[in-house]
Amino acid sequence: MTEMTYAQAARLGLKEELERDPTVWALGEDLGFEGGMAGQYKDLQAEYGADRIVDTPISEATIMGAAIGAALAGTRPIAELRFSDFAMCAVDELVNQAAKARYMFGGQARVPMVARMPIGIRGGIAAQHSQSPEAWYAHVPGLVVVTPATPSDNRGLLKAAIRCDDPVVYMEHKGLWGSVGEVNENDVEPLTLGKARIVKEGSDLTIVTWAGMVSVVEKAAITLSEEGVSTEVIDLRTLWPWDREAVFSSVIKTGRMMVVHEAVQVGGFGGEISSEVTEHLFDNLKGPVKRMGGARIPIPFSIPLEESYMISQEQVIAKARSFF
Amino acid sequence: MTEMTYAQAARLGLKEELERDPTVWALGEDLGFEGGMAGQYKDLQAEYGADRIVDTPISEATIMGAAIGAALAGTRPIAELRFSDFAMCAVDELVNQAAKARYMFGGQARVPMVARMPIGIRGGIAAQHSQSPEAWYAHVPGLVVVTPATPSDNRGLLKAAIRCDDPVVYMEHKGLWGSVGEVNENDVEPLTLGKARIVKEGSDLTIVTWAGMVSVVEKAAITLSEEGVSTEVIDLRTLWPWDREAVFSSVIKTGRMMVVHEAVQVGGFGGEISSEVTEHLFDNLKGPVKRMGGARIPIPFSIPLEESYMISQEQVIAKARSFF
Amino acid sequence: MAQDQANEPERVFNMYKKMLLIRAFEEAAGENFHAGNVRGSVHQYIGEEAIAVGICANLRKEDLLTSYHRGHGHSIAKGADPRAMMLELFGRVGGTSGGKGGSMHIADFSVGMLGANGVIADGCTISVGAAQAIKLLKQDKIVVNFIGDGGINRGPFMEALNWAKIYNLPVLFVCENNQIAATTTTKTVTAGEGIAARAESYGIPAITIDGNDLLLVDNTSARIIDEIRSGSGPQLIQAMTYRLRGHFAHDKALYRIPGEAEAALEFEPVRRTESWLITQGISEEELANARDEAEQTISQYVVDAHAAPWPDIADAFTDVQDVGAPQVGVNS
Amino acid sequence: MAQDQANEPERVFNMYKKMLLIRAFEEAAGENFHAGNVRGSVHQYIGEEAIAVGICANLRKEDLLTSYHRGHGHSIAKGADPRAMMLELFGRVGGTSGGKGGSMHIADFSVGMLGANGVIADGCTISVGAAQAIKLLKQDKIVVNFIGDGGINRGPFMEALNWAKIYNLPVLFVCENNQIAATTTTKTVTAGEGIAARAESYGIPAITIDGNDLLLVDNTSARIIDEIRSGSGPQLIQAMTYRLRGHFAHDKALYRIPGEAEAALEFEPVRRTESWLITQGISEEELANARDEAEQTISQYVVDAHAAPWPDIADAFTDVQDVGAPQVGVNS
Ligand SMILES: Cc1ncc(C[n+]2csc(CCOP(=O)(O)OP(=O)(O)O)c2C)c(N)n1
Ligand SMILES: Cc1ncc(C[n+]2csc(CCOP(=O)(O)OP(=O)(O)O)c2C)c(N)n1
Ligand SMILES: [Mg+2]
Ligand SMILES: [Mg+2]
Repeated sequence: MTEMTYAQAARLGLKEELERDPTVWALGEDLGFEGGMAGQYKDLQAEYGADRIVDTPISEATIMGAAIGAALAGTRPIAELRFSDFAMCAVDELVNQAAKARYMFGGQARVPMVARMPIGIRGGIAAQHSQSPEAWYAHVPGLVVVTPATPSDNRGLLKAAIRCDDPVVYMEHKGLWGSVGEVNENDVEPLTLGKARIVKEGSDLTIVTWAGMVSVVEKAAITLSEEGVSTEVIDLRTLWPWDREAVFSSVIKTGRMMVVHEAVQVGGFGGEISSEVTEHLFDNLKGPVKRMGGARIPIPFSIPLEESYMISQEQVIAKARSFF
Repeated sequence: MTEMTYAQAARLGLKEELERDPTVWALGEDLGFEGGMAGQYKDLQAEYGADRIVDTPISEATIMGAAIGAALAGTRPIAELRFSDFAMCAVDELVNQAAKARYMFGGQARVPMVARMPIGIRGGIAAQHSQSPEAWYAHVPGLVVVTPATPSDNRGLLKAAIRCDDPVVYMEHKGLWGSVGEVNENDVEPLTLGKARIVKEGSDLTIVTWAGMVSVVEKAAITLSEEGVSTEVIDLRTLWPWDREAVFSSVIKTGRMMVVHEAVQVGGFGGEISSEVTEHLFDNLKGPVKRMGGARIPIPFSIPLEESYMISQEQVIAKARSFF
Repeated sequence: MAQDQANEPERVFNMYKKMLLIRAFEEAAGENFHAGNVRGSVHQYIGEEAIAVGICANLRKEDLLTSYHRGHGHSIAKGADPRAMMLELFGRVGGTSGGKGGSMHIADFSVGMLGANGVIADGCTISVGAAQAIKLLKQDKIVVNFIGDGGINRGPFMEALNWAKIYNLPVLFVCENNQIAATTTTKTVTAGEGIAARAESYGIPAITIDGNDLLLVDNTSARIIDEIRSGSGPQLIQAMTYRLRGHFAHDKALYRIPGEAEAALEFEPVRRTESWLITQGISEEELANARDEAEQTISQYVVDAHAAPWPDIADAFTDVQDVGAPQVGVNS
Repeated sequence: MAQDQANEPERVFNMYKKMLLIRAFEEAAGENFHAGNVRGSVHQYIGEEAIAVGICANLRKEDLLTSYHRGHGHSIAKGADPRAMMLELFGRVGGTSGGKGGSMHIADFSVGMLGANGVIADGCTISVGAAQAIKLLKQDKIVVNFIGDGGINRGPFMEALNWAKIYNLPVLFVCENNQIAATTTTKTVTAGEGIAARAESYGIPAITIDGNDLLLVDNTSARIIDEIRSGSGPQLIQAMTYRLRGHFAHDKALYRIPGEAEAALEFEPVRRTESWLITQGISEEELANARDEAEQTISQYVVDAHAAPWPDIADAFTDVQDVGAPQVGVNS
């Protein structure tokens, strides 16, 4: 086991795939010298050449569109969009082309690409650099949506995303770049997309979460468990497909569920999970499924305001207590 | 009362606003000669001039961006995108600029514009011309989302959208263009955004719906009521804000709720309403809130496949019966 | 008509037959749209056939092509099977996309035809990416991207021009300038001298030619495609033409200046090619036979399309995705 | 330095003072970013001041301006209050956006400054729309849009050029070409001759000037802005310059060729303007006084910013929207 950051682990996973498969390549702004926003591409251009780690002009629509064309033509591109906010400049390409090509063409084509677009808040970068639009893409047929929460997952899920024959929206959380965790370098297998991770077991309450909220919820769950509310924490890892089985078995056990995400609550993906659990496990529920998400406001710049947007451990604990 | 189509009623509402306020104008492709996809702009260019009904190049990003700039500079533009599918070429402008300008600038600015982008299926126009992405925009702070279902509403809500000081995503349903209804030409007042319409009263079951599904659900409800399930139908009219009060009072009365929409069910806005009702009215519920939405597939072209995507009256009835 | 050593009568006669096939296909598509057999939207290529045929005559099977909403002609010219295309328009099993795509999403990957497109200019960015893949895979292929004169005003096309040039990609952009976009005269919404000047401002060689002159299209593209194969980087051809019909099959084109479409008939490519063929000793009868053959071929495909089965409802749920694929009935 | 009848020493001295204020503001912004007082992202305009100042000297208060991520200089030059701007960078009450926007969203609508922008090139389409509103309202105003040399490769900018020309809008596009975009030398990702050639392909007159020559910027924009006010339609100025610092305050710019930034100091606009002022009889002492004054003014604003209160949590919930506005605490 090696300690490394979330960014380093992503770099490792990418490097392994670049090594394994000569058709894997990446394109985006400032991948070469800068090595990506968090060093997740560091030195890879020097090693694999400017044709495989491609510095592009500021042309998001074409970064995405070119990735689609390159995927249709037999390669496995990773389109790096830097921020999911900028990826909004390429929603048409992603949703109207990448997601639908296989279907519209009756199965003649595959679009094995990764659209990499970090989400989330990180220290005052404000309304246009902090969004978490994962719910949008989970709503789009044809797309897979991945939201890694740990260094190890960021290696294993990225590898899985690169090997996937479907277009994968890969959403790292910007606040996690520097977080540290154990990575088993010897285990080179990708993770399986669609399998959740049970972060902590418990029997009284299930909390489903992903991305940046996992560590917050985990800490809250430890406190809750110490105080007598045995709390199970599930990190979904992928929103589409989401691991129905893991969530359902947990709720059957606990009878209580809460979904927590950083994204705006209104219209967030928590609503999907809440609704499915309610509709299918109503008789198992000892109380209503509850949701915690962001307020329906743009992300404010000023630090106290930004902090007030974020869901804290205390708020999770308080909401969890309201079940009892 | 005058009988007119949904398209004609929209044209009437727009004409009334053009007449009332010289700062109201519209921009988009083929508004002049064609008069819009369904004649909703017919002859207005001849009457109000090419500076107020502006034919644009095929430049969706700029149609949206220019509308934002024009709104910031003191006018009330209507950005016509023809299809919500094409509006995806301008998501960045809508979400990163229009929705956030007022907030990012601390209230210095308003963006009184309408982003008009019809949704829905209409006879074989396939995957890139049939989407219903209303859930996306309801998830975006700063935006208002309107989905008119009748000719009368399409006049009154469009007028309200034009007069609104917030950016409004206005989503007519393409399948409704030719539908006919009564419009009271003497009542020139706009409707109030955020107020639902009780389409039919009932006491056993509440069905919440909007846009193209309203008439389907209404017919199903009539049958259901005749067969002893007194069904209340609520047309939300606006998804943000949605009329919590109308929905909650109905569910308190009936104890059962179903949400029906044409959009893909996974991640659709039905999840929001279902979750809110569950969380806040759990003790009033006689059974789980249920959802009906589209399958998570791109819209197929072939007519039998397309039809199979759409929710039928019979399916609504069958699902409603499963409550009892 | 332009003339050149490459203008072998036999070659031209073969191209002429392709044009006839396209014309017959488009007439049938329109008729069947009006009859309610073909649903959705049908954009006919009638009057513009020389461009697709002249250019594709210089492509190899493995070369790639992307198109836009008016894509039937490009598909047939590139070698897609018009029978499967007709079945697709009818939404039937055996269609190019098994009935799931329809007219705006005609594609035949087996001949490098990567798809028509319902979103204007999206084929442009896809093309440059495909060309990047070709370079990465060290393949000996080129990509041709067709776009309309209305489409040139979308930003992604401009981005794609820049992109193609900086990476020196083997892409030929072909702007089919029929002078109109739906109901809008493109001159009124296009600043400056148009697409050739724009391309040149990116350092992309651009030429404007009469796109209704089959031999000229053939000869020009032969030269340019050769250059691109030899590493010239991207180039652009603006082919002037005229849309003889409405924007789509249900458009009567009442916005035309009266007499304009009639006058344009004189310059339309099928007749012009016929005149040239006659100067080369091809008889009227041979031409009439070719026309009959094309029409009969297509008529038979229409018969086949009527007879072909509708897809199964279950087919709606396939070809979506591997991971997280939808299940039949799960949402209803 | 270029010289012209308009080059009144007093006018230039005033512009010089504006440049000093910007420079001092940017130095303070950087220092306070490093000290952790300013969060998020800070893009300094150091070395490029002559462009904003020279152009805005020819604007009226009611003229409109849109900017991009490097927007402090444009704001100060257009007349925004640097004290309110500093408070904004600190995220405090009294900031231009009450602390809700920060550096990338500096705006002062009271002086026509419609906002910096965190998304590259989005200011371009906003500008042409603002100009359309001006025409519709029959106002006597123009719009200036600033954009970087990296930004010119985004499609919406190209769309906006076309748009501005076809509607003959009163817009001045100013491309501040500092030859770099973050860590990327823009020449390597920009095809052709660059933005001036592109603008001309849309029929938009374009001129490339030394953007570090304050008098040249002033004189050139005086003439061009005058033409735009008289109905010339859109024009473009490409102002060559050099970014003396990293891309943002935490970028050490290690990708520079060694010595490049040092060599560039010789051409930086503040010193060059000083040299010119000295030839006009302004004393070294007067210059030193002006520098001190600018620094002291900004230092005081930093003190003020430290002292200013933080916004109330409730402020996070205001200014979102009228219809469907969020309620404090509703989601937590
Ligand atoms: C992004 C986008 N905007 C608008 C449309 C609607 N539309 C379809 S065809 C068309 C006109 C296209 O004109 P042109 O590019 O000249 O091609 P032509 O139809 O003349 O062959 C328009 C506006 C679309 N399909 N996609
Ligand atoms: C649409 C978009 N893509 C990428 C970015 C990230 N980004 C911020 S500044 C920058 C470089 C901009 O270069 P240039 O336009 O030359 O302006 P400069 O920073 O040199 O002033 C990039 C890529 C962004 N903000 N928006
Ligand atoms: Mg055209
Ligand atoms: Mg730059």
